[in-house]
This record gives sequence, C-alpha cells and structure tokens, in this order.
Amino acid sequence: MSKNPFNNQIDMENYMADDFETATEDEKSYIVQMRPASTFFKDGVKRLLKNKVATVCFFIIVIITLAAIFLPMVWPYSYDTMLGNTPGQAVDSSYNNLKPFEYGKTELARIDAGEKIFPHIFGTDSQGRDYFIRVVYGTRISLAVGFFASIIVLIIGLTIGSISGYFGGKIDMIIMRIVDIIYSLPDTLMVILLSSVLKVTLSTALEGTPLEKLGSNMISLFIVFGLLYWVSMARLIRGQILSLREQEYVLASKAAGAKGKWVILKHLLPNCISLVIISTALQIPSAIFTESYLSFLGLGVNAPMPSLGSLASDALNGISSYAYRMVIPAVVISLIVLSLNLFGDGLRDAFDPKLNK
Amino acid sequence: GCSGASKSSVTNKDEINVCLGSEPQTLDPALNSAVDSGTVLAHLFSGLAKWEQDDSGKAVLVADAAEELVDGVENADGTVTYTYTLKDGLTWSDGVAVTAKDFEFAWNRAASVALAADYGYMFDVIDGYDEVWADDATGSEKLNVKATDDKTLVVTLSNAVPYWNELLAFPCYYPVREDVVANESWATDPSTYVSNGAYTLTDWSHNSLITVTKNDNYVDASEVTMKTINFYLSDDANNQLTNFQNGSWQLIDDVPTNEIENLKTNYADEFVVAGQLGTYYVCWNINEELLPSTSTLTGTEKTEAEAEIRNAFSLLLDRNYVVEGIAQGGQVPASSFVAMGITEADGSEFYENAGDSDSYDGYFDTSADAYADNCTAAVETLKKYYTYDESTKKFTDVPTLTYLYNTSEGHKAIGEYVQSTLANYGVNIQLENQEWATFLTTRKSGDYSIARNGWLADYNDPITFLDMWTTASGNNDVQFGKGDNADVKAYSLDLTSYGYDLNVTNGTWAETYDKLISIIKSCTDDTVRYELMHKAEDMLMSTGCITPLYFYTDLYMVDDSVEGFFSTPLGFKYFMYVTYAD
Amino acid sequence: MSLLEVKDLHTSFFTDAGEVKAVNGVSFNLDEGKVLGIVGESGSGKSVTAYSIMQILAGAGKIVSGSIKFRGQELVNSGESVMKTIRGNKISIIFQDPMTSLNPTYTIGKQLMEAILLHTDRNKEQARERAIEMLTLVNVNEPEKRMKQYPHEFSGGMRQRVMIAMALACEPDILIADEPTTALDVTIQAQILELMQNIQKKLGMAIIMITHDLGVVAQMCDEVIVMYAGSICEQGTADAIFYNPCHEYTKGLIRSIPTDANSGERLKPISGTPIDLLNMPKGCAFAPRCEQALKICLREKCQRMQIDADHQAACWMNVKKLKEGGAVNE
Amino acid sequence: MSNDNAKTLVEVKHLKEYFNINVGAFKTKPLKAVDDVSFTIKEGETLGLVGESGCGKTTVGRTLLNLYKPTSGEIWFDGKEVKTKKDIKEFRKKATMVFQDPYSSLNPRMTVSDIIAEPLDIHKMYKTKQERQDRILELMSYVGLNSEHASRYAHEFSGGQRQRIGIARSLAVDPKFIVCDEPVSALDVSIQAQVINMFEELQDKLNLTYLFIAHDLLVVRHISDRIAVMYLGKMVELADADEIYKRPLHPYSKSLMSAVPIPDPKIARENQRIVLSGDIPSPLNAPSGCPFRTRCPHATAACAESMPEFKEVSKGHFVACHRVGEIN
Amino acid sequence: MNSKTLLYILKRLLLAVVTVWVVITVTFFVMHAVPGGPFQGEKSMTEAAQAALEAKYGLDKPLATQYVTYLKDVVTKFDFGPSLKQKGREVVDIISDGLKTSARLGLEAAFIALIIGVVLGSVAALKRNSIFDRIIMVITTAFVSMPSFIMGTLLLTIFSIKLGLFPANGAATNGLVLPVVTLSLYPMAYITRLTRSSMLDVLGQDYIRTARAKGVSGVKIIFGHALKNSLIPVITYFGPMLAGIVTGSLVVEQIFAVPGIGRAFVSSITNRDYTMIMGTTIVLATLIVIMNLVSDILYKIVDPRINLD
Ligand SMILES: Nc1ncnc2c1ncn2[C@@H]1O[C@H](COP(=O)(O)OP(=O)(O)OP(=O)(O)O)[C@@H](O)[C@H]1O
Ligand SMILES: Nc1ncnc2c1ncn2[C@@H]1O[C@H](COP(=O)(O)OP(=O)(O)OP(=O)(O)O)[C@@H](O)[C@H]1O
Ligand SMILES: [Mg+2]
Ligand SMILES: [Mg+2]
Repeated sequence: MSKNPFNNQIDMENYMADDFETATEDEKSYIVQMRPASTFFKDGVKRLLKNKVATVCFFIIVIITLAAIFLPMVWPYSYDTMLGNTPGQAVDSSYNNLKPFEYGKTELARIDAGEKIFPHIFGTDSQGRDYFIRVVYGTRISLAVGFFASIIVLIIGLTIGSISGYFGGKIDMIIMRIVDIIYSLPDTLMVILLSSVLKVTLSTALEGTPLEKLGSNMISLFIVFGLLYWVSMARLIRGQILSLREQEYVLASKAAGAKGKWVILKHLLPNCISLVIISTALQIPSAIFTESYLSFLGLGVNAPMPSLGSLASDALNGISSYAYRMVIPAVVISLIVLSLNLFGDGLRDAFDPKLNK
Repeated sequence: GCSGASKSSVTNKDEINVCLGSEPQTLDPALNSAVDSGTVLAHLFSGLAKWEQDDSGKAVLVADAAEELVDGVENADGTVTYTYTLKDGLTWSDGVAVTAKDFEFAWNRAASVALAADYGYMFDVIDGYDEVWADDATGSEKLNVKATDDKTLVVTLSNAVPYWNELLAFPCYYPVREDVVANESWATDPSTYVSNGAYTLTDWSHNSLITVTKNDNYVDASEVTMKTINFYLSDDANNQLTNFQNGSWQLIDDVPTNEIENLKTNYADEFVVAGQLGTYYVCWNINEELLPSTSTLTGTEKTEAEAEIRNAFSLLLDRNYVVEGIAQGGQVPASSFVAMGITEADGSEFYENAGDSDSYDGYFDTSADAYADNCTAAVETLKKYYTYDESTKKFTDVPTLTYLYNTSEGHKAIGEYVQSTLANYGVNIQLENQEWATFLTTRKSGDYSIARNGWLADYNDPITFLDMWTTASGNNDVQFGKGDNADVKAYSLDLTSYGYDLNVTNGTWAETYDKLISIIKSCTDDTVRYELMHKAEDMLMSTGCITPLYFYTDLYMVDDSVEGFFSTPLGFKYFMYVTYAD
Repeated sequence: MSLLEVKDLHTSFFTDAGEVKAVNGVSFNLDEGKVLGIVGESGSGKSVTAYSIMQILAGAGKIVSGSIKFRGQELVNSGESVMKTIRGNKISIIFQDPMTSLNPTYTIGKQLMEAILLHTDRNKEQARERAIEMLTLVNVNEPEKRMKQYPHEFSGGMRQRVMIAMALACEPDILIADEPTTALDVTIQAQILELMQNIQKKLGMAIIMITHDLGVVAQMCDEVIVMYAGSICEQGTADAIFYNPCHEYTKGLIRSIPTDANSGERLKPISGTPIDLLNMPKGCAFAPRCEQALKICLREKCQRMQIDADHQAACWMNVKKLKEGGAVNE
Repeated sequence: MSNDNAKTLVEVKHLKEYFNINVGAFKTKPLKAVDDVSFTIKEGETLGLVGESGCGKTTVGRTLLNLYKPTSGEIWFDGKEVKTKKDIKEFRKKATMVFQDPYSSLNPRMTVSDIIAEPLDIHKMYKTKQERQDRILELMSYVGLNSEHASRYAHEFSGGQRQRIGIARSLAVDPKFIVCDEPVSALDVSIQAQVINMFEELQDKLNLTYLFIAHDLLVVRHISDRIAVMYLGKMVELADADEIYKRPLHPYSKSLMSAVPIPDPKIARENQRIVLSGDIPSPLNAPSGCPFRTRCPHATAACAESMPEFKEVSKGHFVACHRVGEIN
Repeated sequence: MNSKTLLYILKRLLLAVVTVWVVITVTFFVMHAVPGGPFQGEKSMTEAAQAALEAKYGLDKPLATQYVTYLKDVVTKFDFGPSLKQKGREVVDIISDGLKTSARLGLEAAFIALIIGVVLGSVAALKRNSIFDRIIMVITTAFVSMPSFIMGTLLLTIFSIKLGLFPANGAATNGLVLPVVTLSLYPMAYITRLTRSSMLDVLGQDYIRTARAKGVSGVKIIFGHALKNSLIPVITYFGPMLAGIVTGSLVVEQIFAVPGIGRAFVSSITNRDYTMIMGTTIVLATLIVIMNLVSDILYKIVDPRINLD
C-alpha cells in the first residue's frame, strides 16, 4: 500500500491554497440560512391556498354567504310579496306556479307595452312569490340557523365534553350517563314540551330586549339545540380530550401549577380544533334539516319566511309537477355542505401540525 | 291526455285496491269516529239502513237489515217511537243468526259511559240518553230501545228528529254481538272479528293493509259484485299518488295540493271533486282586543264595533282566490257558516237561504265582481275606528294580530294569504304554527287571537253547526260567553213572534244564544225550527267571529275503469257494487 | 461477487415542501457472514437506505437512481413480483420499535406463520411447528402458549424477540436490523444483542446493523458506515472508525460521548443543529456544524477517498493535512 | 461535587405511590409503582436515578413534585414538609420539571414565548407586558435560543432546540430544584452532549439542584454526583457516581453496569457482560421478597421470603440485598 | 368469553337498567306536561265522556300514583298496557308488529351500508387522491348532506313512477327495496368516509410496514392486515346507528308507506297515546343501550388491546 494513497485519487493541482483555510463563522452561517421566519398561521394559510379544492370551496361559501346577505337588498322582488295580490283587486292567480323565466298576466301586458321586467329566474311558488328570492332568503336563514345552531352545539358540547374528559372518574361517569339518557329520550316529545313552555316564558322575557326582533321562535329553536342536540358533540370532544390529557404538555402545565380550567382552555381545546372543524362542518346540514323538522312541531322560522329545509319539504307537495322547486334548495344545501366539508378538510390539513411534521 | 304510467292495469277483476288514509284507530263500529274507517265498516256491517246510489247517481238511504225504514209514531209526551222488523235470514259472519237483541245491545253499549265512545252523543236523540249520562247515573240506565222479540226492535226518540234514518246508517248504529265484544280486542284481529255485513274481515296487516272479502251469506249478496277489497293504509299524499299513477291502487283519497292543477288536466276523468258537508273558516277569539289603544269605546259599543271590524276584515278576503288559487279542489266560496249540502225541510239548500239578501247567497257577496266593492265598503267601515293614511292607503294603528294554524301546507298557505292581503291595508299579522294536539289545546282554551278552523257535519242537519257555539260547548273556540265576554250584554233576541216567551235586548250570550239552541233542539215544527236555525246563524255571523272561507269538498282519484262506485255527502265510499269496464 | 452490492443509491421523498433527498449517493458492499454497522444521527438516511434495499418506502418515497444487486440480481425496478420473493425470504428486516411493529389485532402465531406460509411450501401445521421452533430459538418461554397471545400481552423485549423470530423464519441471507434495541432497556438490550450474535454465528447470515449507538456498533460490527445527511462520510473496520476517525463528523461523534475518560469534564458536543434536508448546502453537508470547516468545504463536496485498504472517508481535512505534508493516518 | 456540609434541600421519606388498577369488573388492585423509597438531595447536588423502563423512576419524580398525590410518605423541601395545598403552590415555584419527550411535552398550538411564559402566566409573576417579554428573552438566552425564535411554534425546531425550550420553561419561575425526567433520551448523540453541557452550566450559574432520571448510564454517571438504582418500584442501591460505576454491590446494578455498551471495540469485545435471563416482572404481580430474585443469578430461597433492608454498607453506599456480603 | 367479560356485561346491563329507568321517568312526566291529551279531538267530547275514559284508563289518579302503577306493571308483568288510541290493541302487540318490519328494513339497510361503505372506503384509501377517491368523496358528502326525504322522493320518482321498477308500497313484494336503499345511503356514505380515514391511518402504521417487509403484497395487506384494524371506528359508529335505524325512520316509512315502528311512534306522540309513547320509548332506549354495549363488546373482539373497564 502506497504511503500516500491520496495522490492517485485527487488532483491536488486544482485547488488553491486559500481553499484550505479555515472558514469563518460568518461564511458558515451564510450557507445555512434558517428557513424564512414565518408563523404557524402564515404557514397554514400558505398551505391552504395551495390546496385548490379548498380555496375554490372557500370562495363558494363566501359567494353564497354574500349573496344571501346582499342580494335581497337589490333584488326587485321580496320573499313575501304575492305578486298577484294587489289591494282592492281580486288576486291574479296567473302569478302562481310560474315556471322559470315565465311572467304573470299583467307583467306580460307590460312587456308588450315595451317595459322591461326583471325575470323570475326560478319562477314563482304556488302563492305567486318569486322563488329565486325565496331561495336566497332561505339560504340566509339556513346559513344563520346552521351556523348558530352548530356554534351553540359546539360550545355546549365542547364545555361539557371537555369537563367530562378532563376530570374523568365520577364526573365523566355521570355526564356520560346523562348523554346516554338524552340520546334515548324521544326528542319529538321533548321538543313539543319545550316549544310550548318556551313560547310562553320567552315571549314575556324577551319583550323590549333587542333579542325580540329575532323572534322567540328562533331563540327557542336555539335553546332546543342547546338542550338536546349537544350530546354527540360532547361525546366526540370527550374522546379526544381523554387522549389529549395524557400528553406530556398537559402534565408540564400541571407541573407549573395550572388548574383544570387553564389546562382545558390553553392546551386541550386548541388541540381539538381540527376535529371540531370537521364535525362542525358535518353538523351544519343536520342543523339545517333539524330546523325544518322542528318547524313542523312549531319551532323555527315563522311563515312566510322560508328556510332551505322548509322550501325543500314544501316542494314535496308538488314533486312531480315542480320537481325543480325541491332540487334547487337541495342543490344549494349540498353545495354549502360540500364546500364546507372540503374546506374543513383543507383547513385541517393545513393547520394540523401533526400531519405535516 | 294522461301522462301517468300504465292505467287500468287491473289484472285481477275480482279485487280492488284503494287507499283512504292511514291505520284506523279502531274497527269497532261503536268506537269509530273517522270517515275512512267508517267506509271500511260500511262494507263489513249492515245496520238498519244503508246508503245506495239511485239511478241519477245520487246517494239515498234504503233499508238494510230492517224490512223497511218505517215512519215514527208520535206519542203524547212528544217522544216518537219507531218499530222495526228485521229481514229473514240475517246471519253473523260466524253463522249465528242476527237478532234484534244484538241491536239493542250494540246501541246501549255504544252510548254507554263505560265505553265513552267519541260518537256516543250520536245517541242523544234516543230517549233515556240523558239518564245514562246523568251525574247521578248508576251505570244500569238504558236507552229506550227494546227488542221485543228476535225480529222486532222498538226505539223511542225524545223528539222527532229529521235525520233519524241517516243515523241508522251511521257506523255507531251497527249491531255487534255481546259474546263477541266481550273480548276487548275483538276488533283488532280477523280471527276474532265477527260482522254481519256484505264483507268479512280477512286480513289486517297493521299499518299497511286491510283486506275484506265478500260474505256469501249476506242477504243481498247477489247484488255485491266486488269479491275482495284491499284497503291500503298510507298517510302520505305523495305515496298515494305514486301508487295511483303506477297503477297499483284504483282509488286514493288524498292528493298533494300542488299537484292538483296538473292532475286536473292530466287525469281529467279520474280526478273527482265531490261535495262534503263542512266549512273551512277562520275563527276569532272574541276576547281579543281589536280597537286601537286610543279608542274609548266600552261595553256594548265596543263589542259592536269589534264585530263590525271583524266583518270588515272578512270582506277583504278574496274567497274565489282561496278556492281556485290555494285549495284548488273545487271548493265553494262560503259566505255563511252552515255548510253547503245541508238541506232545509223542503229539500232546498240551507246556505242558499242564509242571510237576508235576495241577490246573493249568504251574508255577503262572494262573487268575483263584488270583491272590489266589498273592499271599498270594508275600508270605509274600518276608517271609523282606525287611522287611515291616504297617501299609502294603509291603516296605521291596527294592533298586531297572530294567526294560529296547525302544521300543514294548506293551512299555512291560507294563513300566508290572509297575512299578505291584510298587509296590503297596513294590518300586521304574524303567523304561528303549532303541532296538532298543542294547537287543539291552545285554540280550545282561547289562547289565540285568530285561528284557522273547520267543521264537518256528522249528519245532514244545520244543528250540528249551531249547537257547538253554546257557552258550555266544548267546541266553543270563539269563547262566546266566556272570559270577558261572559259579562258583555250586547246580544238581542226576540222569539215572541214564534210563540216562545223569549225577548231579550242587550243580554249576555248565555241569555240569548244558549236559550235559542235549546229551543231549537226541542222544536218539533220543521218550518219554525229551520227559521230559528237561520236566526241562530244570523247571530253567529253578526259577531264577525266566524269568517267562513269555503265549503269543503271531498277530493279523490278513481281509476276510470272503475264502475259502480259511489260516495255519500258524509264522505263514505262504497265499493261493493264496483265492476271494471273492459 | 458480494452478497449485496449497493451502488450510488439516491432515494428521495417528493413532498409538498419539495424533494427530500434522504439518501444521496450511498454505495457499499456486504459480504456473506459479515456484520455491517450503519451509524449516523437521526434523519441521516439510515432507515431509508434499508427501506430502499427492501423497497418498502412509504408512499412519497422513490429510488431515483442507483443500483442494488442481491447475489448479482438487480433489485431496483425489478417489480413487486420479484421483491415479493426476496422480502422476508432472502432479506429480512427488524424494525426499531417493537411496540408498534406488530399488528395488535392478530395473534403472535398468526403473524409468525404468515411469512412461512408465504415463502415456503409448508402447510399450516408445519408452519406452526416452524414458528414454535423459531420462538424457542429466540428464547421465548412457553412458545406454544405464546402463539395464541396478542402482542400487547408481551413485554417490549419479548416483542422484539418475536420480530427477530419472524425475520429469521425463512432463514434469510441478509438480516437488516434497524435500530433493534433503541426502544429497549439496557439489560434487555444486552439480551437481544447477545441473541443476535449467537444466531448469526449459528446461521451464518450477513447482518446490516443500523443504530446511532456507537456502543452497540463497537460490540457487534466488523465494518462500519458513518452517514451524515444522506451520504456516507466515512467507512471502515470498526477499529479504524473508532481509533482513527478521518472525518470531522465521526470525530465529533466519538468526542461527544460521555465515557470513563471524560467523566470529570465538560463534554465537547458537535455544535449547531442537524441539517435541513430541504435546504442542503452545496458543499459538505456537515460544514456548517464543523469547527474545522475550510473555505472549500462550503463550496464543494469532498469525494470519498481511500485512506487505508479498508477505510474510506470524505473530508477535506484529510486533503489539507496531506497538502501540508502530513500523514492522514497517524 | 457533593459537599458534605451543604444543607439538605430535598428529603423523601418512605414514599409510596400505588395506582389502583382495575383487574376485574368490580375489583381493583394496587400497582405499587413506588414502594417505600427514601433519599435526600443536597443543595447544588445532582442525584441520578437509573433503572429499567417501568421501574418507577418517573413516578418518583412526579410524586416528588406532587403531580401524583403520594399514597404515603413525606416530602420535605428546604426544611419544610410539603403537605397542604398552599405548600404545594409555593413548592411549584421552587421545584419544576423537564420532560423526557421534547416532542410531546410542548403544545403544538403555542408559540415558544407562550410556552416559556406559561409558568409566569399561571403564577402571575410579572407586572407589565414588557416585564414578561424581558423575562422570556432572558430565559431564552440562558438556553442558547435567540429572540427571533420567540414567535415560532415548537414543530419548527429540532429535538435539541425543543429540549432547550422545555428547559427554559422549567427555569421560568426561578426554581431551586429541577426534576429532569430523561431529558436527553429522545435526543441524538450529537445533540445530547449539548444539552448535558447546558444542564451543567446552568447548575453552576444558578446553583440548581437536580434529580436526574435517565436510563443511559453513561449520561447519568457523567452528570450525577450520586446515583440511585431502582428496580420494580424499590430502590436497590445508592452511592457516589464513581463508586457505583466502578464497584456496584447489588447484583442488578452489576448487570446494569456491565450491560452498558462501551463505544470502544476492543473493550467491548473483551468485556464480560452479565446478561440476565428473563424479563422484568409486571409491577402488578411483583415477586415476593426481593423483587429482583426472579432474575438474580445469586438468588436463594431466603430471597423470596423478605424484602432486604436498604442499608448503608460503607459510607454513603446503600444497598438492599440479602447476600450483599457473600457475592462481593 | 371469560368470566371477566361476563361480569363486565353484567355491570353494563345494570347501568343500562338505570339509564332506561331514568328515561322512563323523564318521558313519563314530560309526556304528561305536554299540552293536549289522548282523548282530545277536533270535535271535543263532553266532559262526562272524557272523565269516564280517564277513569277507565286510570288517568284520573294523581300523576305519582299513575307513575308507580305503570312502573310496577312494566317491571312485574312486562305489561305496557293497552293503547289509548288504537282501541283494543295492546302496546306490546303494536310495537312488535312495527318492530318486525322496521328491524328487517333497518338490518338490511345497515348491512348493505356496512359492506358497501367498508369496501368503497378501503378502495378510496388505497387509491388515495386518485380520481376515483375524489369522486367517492364528493358523492358521499352529497349523501351525507342530503336528508332522506329528498333522497327517498327522488328514488320514488325515478324508480317507481318513471321506470315502474319497484312498488311505492312498503308492504308489497319488493316493496322494501327502495326504502332499504334510501335508508342505507347516509350510513353508507358515513361509513365510507370513516373507513377511508381510518384505513389511511392504519396504512401508515408500522405493522403494515412489517407485513410488507415479510413479503405480503397489495390486496392481502388491505384485507389481511389493515381492514380489521380500521374497522374499530366503524364499529363505534355502527352500534348506535343500527339502534337508530332499526327503531324506525319516520321519514322513510312515511314516504314508502312502510308499516314500521317509526311512524307508529311519531303518531303516538302527536296523538298523545300515553301508553304507546312509554312503550316505544322503553323499547327504543333499551335497544340503544344494548347496541352500545354490543358495539363495545365487538370493539373488544376486534381489538384485543381494549380493556373493557
Ligand atoms: N415518508 C417520508 N416522507 C418525507 N420524508 C421522509 C420520509 N421518511 C423519511 N424521510 C426523511 O428522510 C430522511 C432520512 O430518514 P431516515 O428515517 O432514513 O433517518 P434515520 O437515519 O433512520 O434516522 P433515525 O435514527 O431517526 O431512524 C429524514 O430527513 C426524513 O425526514
Ligand atoms: N398514572 C398511572 N396509572 C397507573 N399506572 C401507572 C401510572 N403511571 C405509571 N404507572 C405504572 O407504574 C409503573 C412505573 O412507571 P414509571 O413511568 O414511573 O416508570 P419509569 O421507570 O419512569 O419507566 P420509563 O423508563 O419507561 O419511563 C409502571 O408499571 C407503570 O405502568
Ligand atoms: Mg431510522
Ligand atoms: Mg419514565
């Protein structure tokens, strides 16, 4: 073996002397730049924007929401105006059940006279009301009900679920039995009772408060959600908390002297976020339809204010003649739900550090 | 043209499939109170009388188990006695002979306190009923009905009743046998079910199907053409329509309202509108404040003002639209409370004679032409009590009212129409829906301001519409003579011209209307009786608390190959004589 | 011909954030009956090298280039059907974490027999016998009873022994042990290592021992590869690596271990943080943490150079020493 | 180095921690995770605690900090017994903990500065925002993190850096005593040394006292003044670090010391390891008498009878073995 | 099954009895607090008749007495009493009649949902992010968001009216096909999503890598190793879901005229048929509690690590 094995491996002539000087710290640190400083949130948003499906869905939700809020302001028709019903005159039933883009009798006359009439994009319903604007209003109501009901369910489910999961033991036992019981109670009966009790107590209690505008029916609707429909959310959260509370950071917090409330608020709940996002997205459609079921029992929005659920179930009454009246609200609901779900998935993917370790 | 799938695809000509509604609560004739199950019972049982179709297609009453429908004999005390002889060869479906005793037993049972049947009061015309239900009754009291032998039944009514024969054909008057009904659940299972009519119960799959099969031992079996009738049970109008359209069922009794318009054109022959003895109306809580808070009116003046206001509101409603645009089932705009189809003693229609105008029927003119004038008149009236803003043509100080209805598409639509129409005049109405049982409780207890309402006659006599408004009646939803109204002395009545000692000016409801009804109930002179009944209706209508909208119709769809089918004004449908056209 | 020849292996993970070059030009040979140690810090590509040989990379991972020859047969791109006959049969692998590497819902017996049934023509009964035989071999007591138990009823050491039994069931030519004792206690680790040594002596197979515990390497290996950031920085016999490390990283590694010798003093750790594979410098990957780093280190990667017959390293310091006239091997 | 005159900071007397484990539908059984353990730690000293997985090291550390309520036994800190809720609250400001796993012990949803400041927030130990901020930066500089890291999330850091964050958190309340529960076992060799150095530097600078739990004997020996060895919830040996390393008396300690892989091929090849047979018994069904007897090469019948006493055999060297005299 | 498991089941059953008892109690008093009563109709009865009926069914006694009597009858004689509305029928008979159909409907729907859901979910997980996966996810989301009354009506319109393939009457031959399909769509979609996500989770586990290293290939990995493990969340969902649909779905029963318990239950509530409400509630609550227990036990069977306490 040659004394200097390197000679035949490397051509020393290619290198200059100062190549072999020790590099300075500066030079070294120049090479390893830390990744540009960015926050968790910025990172998340960046990832979210990369997810095309989620972005598109986000815009769909935004568009639907904005439309539901602003369209009624500019639309020439209103959700409760029966187009054929004018004071002092017999009702013109030619306005009832118009197919999309058809016009009523007097409107046709005005068109003949050269006037421009805004079309009834989805036609009119059996009472001669512009169906498009009813769908818009329905979306508004359903979105509101869906979001608020889900949020109420979420808040209650989150509170009870996290208490149950965090403290465990007897508290957990008792709460879970209550959950079982609420599951098994006949909810129709409960709703009937609640609605009749609430109607009386609420309307007096609300008198003169800003909540009065919202209507005692809507408030009792939310109360019913808060009393009966929180259980599955509570279960879900509890399961999650049960596993999260074994994490070492919880122990670390306790070691630093933290109490239950602190641990739950600072550590456990923020880590349930992705679960919460997904299940809330799934909760919304069921809230929308529960509303229409509850309105059957006398809760929910008062006629003639529509909701998507009530529009769809009303349309059942004419399903073979006017199938589109059911299809339209159904499609809107599906669109909302689909977008929410896909967006929720995107959010979770983007913000769950566990997934992108 | 017909767009539906295969019609007349009837494969089995011995069988007809129909759907009248959902699972009956009972098939015990005494307990039954529903029309759809009444139809089933009409096929299973044979009472003293039954309905048949005459040559003109009109439903008429004929004797069934009785040899003939005899006339009553008036007794000295005003009671009337009827003596019926049963036909020969009547048997129960288990072969036992039918006797007059069975009728005696059945009627006493149906009227008894022990059974407390919904329609027990249908026997209140029979002498002895009041004793049965008296507070100090011992339970051994009996109706004045006697089976003098196996074939003869003698019954005494407390006074002459014009609709007595109709009652005889009513399900609760059907006979049942003592040993059969001793088993409390006899009427729930074909194996214990014993009947005496044209059919026997052969199958009852609960919630799904009742099958009845022709009883060859029935005395008139030769006339019965249809072998088997399947009564399907479904409570969903869409489901019924689907089954009709795909040819599974030959008759359905309910259709979705919003399909009516298309059904009328696509199924012109099959879609049937029949008359029905009932009125759809809006009822006002008489104790609800209607006057603006600035009003100083009190007492009688206030009551009269409110009556005027209610009647004015009533004029604003376009009943032709309600019928044609909303209900769509060929209903008739109503301008009086007693339903169309209820006849006078002379056979003329009671509603045609209502009100005091010659130019139109009822209390106001419902014709399309009159609507504009009605509105003008109403606005003028209302101006007396409310502030009218000429520029917007709206009233500004009408208190907000709540319109109560029970959850249903049709009721909601009418509520929405009422709301929308009154809103045109600045009257603000909120809609509130309630689930059925809650709704009934609310309405009965008078916890509402305006509510939808409806009434179907049990038999062809105006009194069924009138006696419900007495102070103590359980159906007095308006709260006449109750609450604040109990002390209001605003009602006048003068019956001296009819020979009754009753002349009240500015009396309470109890002093006037209640008295009037009791007089009518004991009145035996038909002419006077009907005049008094018009008087009663006048009183009701003058309060404005009852705003009739339309007279009900019975909508159904029947396959055009079905022949020999008919239906009575009370809504009972008969399939025994059905045959299929080829 | 060596048993296994790996030549210029490049394996990358294609992730959302970019291409992670986990293995970056790794070459080595493994002869029959030898024990080859691979050391290097966490994330240096040891496991990925092993998975590349077995071709069991996770979804986003791909062998980009290079060749892996088993007894002369090319494995890269040979397809699933070929690999099926190799995996678990000719080449077996034991994973780091015995807690999660066994399927919790199947009995030990079922999992043991699976490979046997798959690769040999034994029937069920024979497979069972073989499985019991293997359990006995790895010192699991009451093997018959154990066959029916579930993994969670086993302790960590026992599970790892089951994993070894599973890997050896088909008498493979090569056993890859990917940090087989990292998750275990010291006394249990000693048991396992001894067991592996015994079995190796008995069956004469080759072992690739992946670990970052230099103590384990010192005890087990004939030859050692030191990896940093996906590349081999030094390779040689165990003695050469321990007593004559020729790469700054290896030196730093050995220096930073607490031993008898440095017990009283402060340790001399390698400063800085491990390299971000997404953000590799163009020169020597270790340069940013290297105290001796030269200017050239930052600019250019050093090639692997022969230092001794069986010792190679890729460090510019060697070149520098040479240039200054010194000897590389002191 | 240990100083005989230094005052005792922590004293643990007959500490027991039993967990009730459900064994049947209605039955529970005590799991003796820590069974009658006593020791003292002097101010400024580092006590190493070694033993195999599941022997109760973590439980000792946590019970000591009152994270678990002791089943029995006393804990004395700075001359006072820690007993009431109030004591515990005060105690929490003097005694903190560094956790084993730098990955799971940092909340992924919190920024570094929030993590470090959490103890400050809990005990409301600052008056102004600025004060809090200054303290965070001070702590970060202690552990060699720079200020630009403050607003980042833990997952952006390497294991070593994460462990620094954890250490900074434990220093936040200015503790005198820190329980280090395997703080380096999740770290890479090259990083491990950095962290060990830091512990030593901080000890010098802040006069900290450590209970240093680890299973890597090389590390424990390096950092500790004295070392305690545990087996199945019991303490079997306690002595000066060098003493126990060079001259272990308990058969378990012996095998433990010999099993340590030495990173030196020649020594490793020659080293006579004492390889124990068998597995560690479950603490639920601990053997009678001496817990180690099932794996002990020297066990006799007597060992099954009683638990050997934990006695001092030479100065500062405690052993619990019936046959300590015969086998050495 | 060892004695420990049996004891566990016993304990759970005891708890179940307590749960059901609370449900009975709450329902009983709520039911009586709700406005309206069983003997009320559009045409109101005379007070005397009403009183007679109340006396007949014991409703005139103080509520507490009624409650005690009811409990006693149920516990000692398993007697749920006669229906107050369906004259002459016993509540037990009505329930068992309805349950027969509903259970068949529910079981068929549940198992179809389970099988299709698991298969689709597994395939979607296997072909993660492929077009196939995307399509499945979109369709299942649509199903999850679509209530059964819309789904059912659509199916009815297409298959019964337009194509005439299936009858619209649940009692007819093949009458349950459409209701079963309608009922199964939601759980199927849900199970598909659950299976997909848990399958993805499982496929990333170390033991799957072990299996691959042993030479086990594609399909065998999925069905031999991953499936069983990924069924665990499905089981938790499946138990209560089964209880839910076996005890009847009002909407589907109504749309397809299926003689099930769901319709009977809801109409008993709207009719205020007290005995029937109580009977159905007891059966429903019992089923839910038992199904939860069963799913916990299944859980144990699938995953031996689970300790049942
Ligand atoms: N599935 C994957 N996706 C993306 N990157 C991966 C994946 N698996 C491994 N890597 C990256 O490849 C590099 C090498 O990983 P590898 O597992 O081989 O390291 P190692 O040397 O085995 O470390 P350890 O000692 O921690 O096991 C790491 O930087 C890791 O981040
Ligand atoms: N909260 C707890 N509930 C029940 N048992 C527990 C609990 N914590 C620990 N144990 C049990 O107590 C025993 C001692 O556990 P401990 O965590 O203290 O061991 P350790 O020596 O720290 O082990 P390792 O080296 O694995 O961290 C173990 O058998 C463990 O299962
Ligand atoms: Mg690895
Ligand atoms: Mg520990």
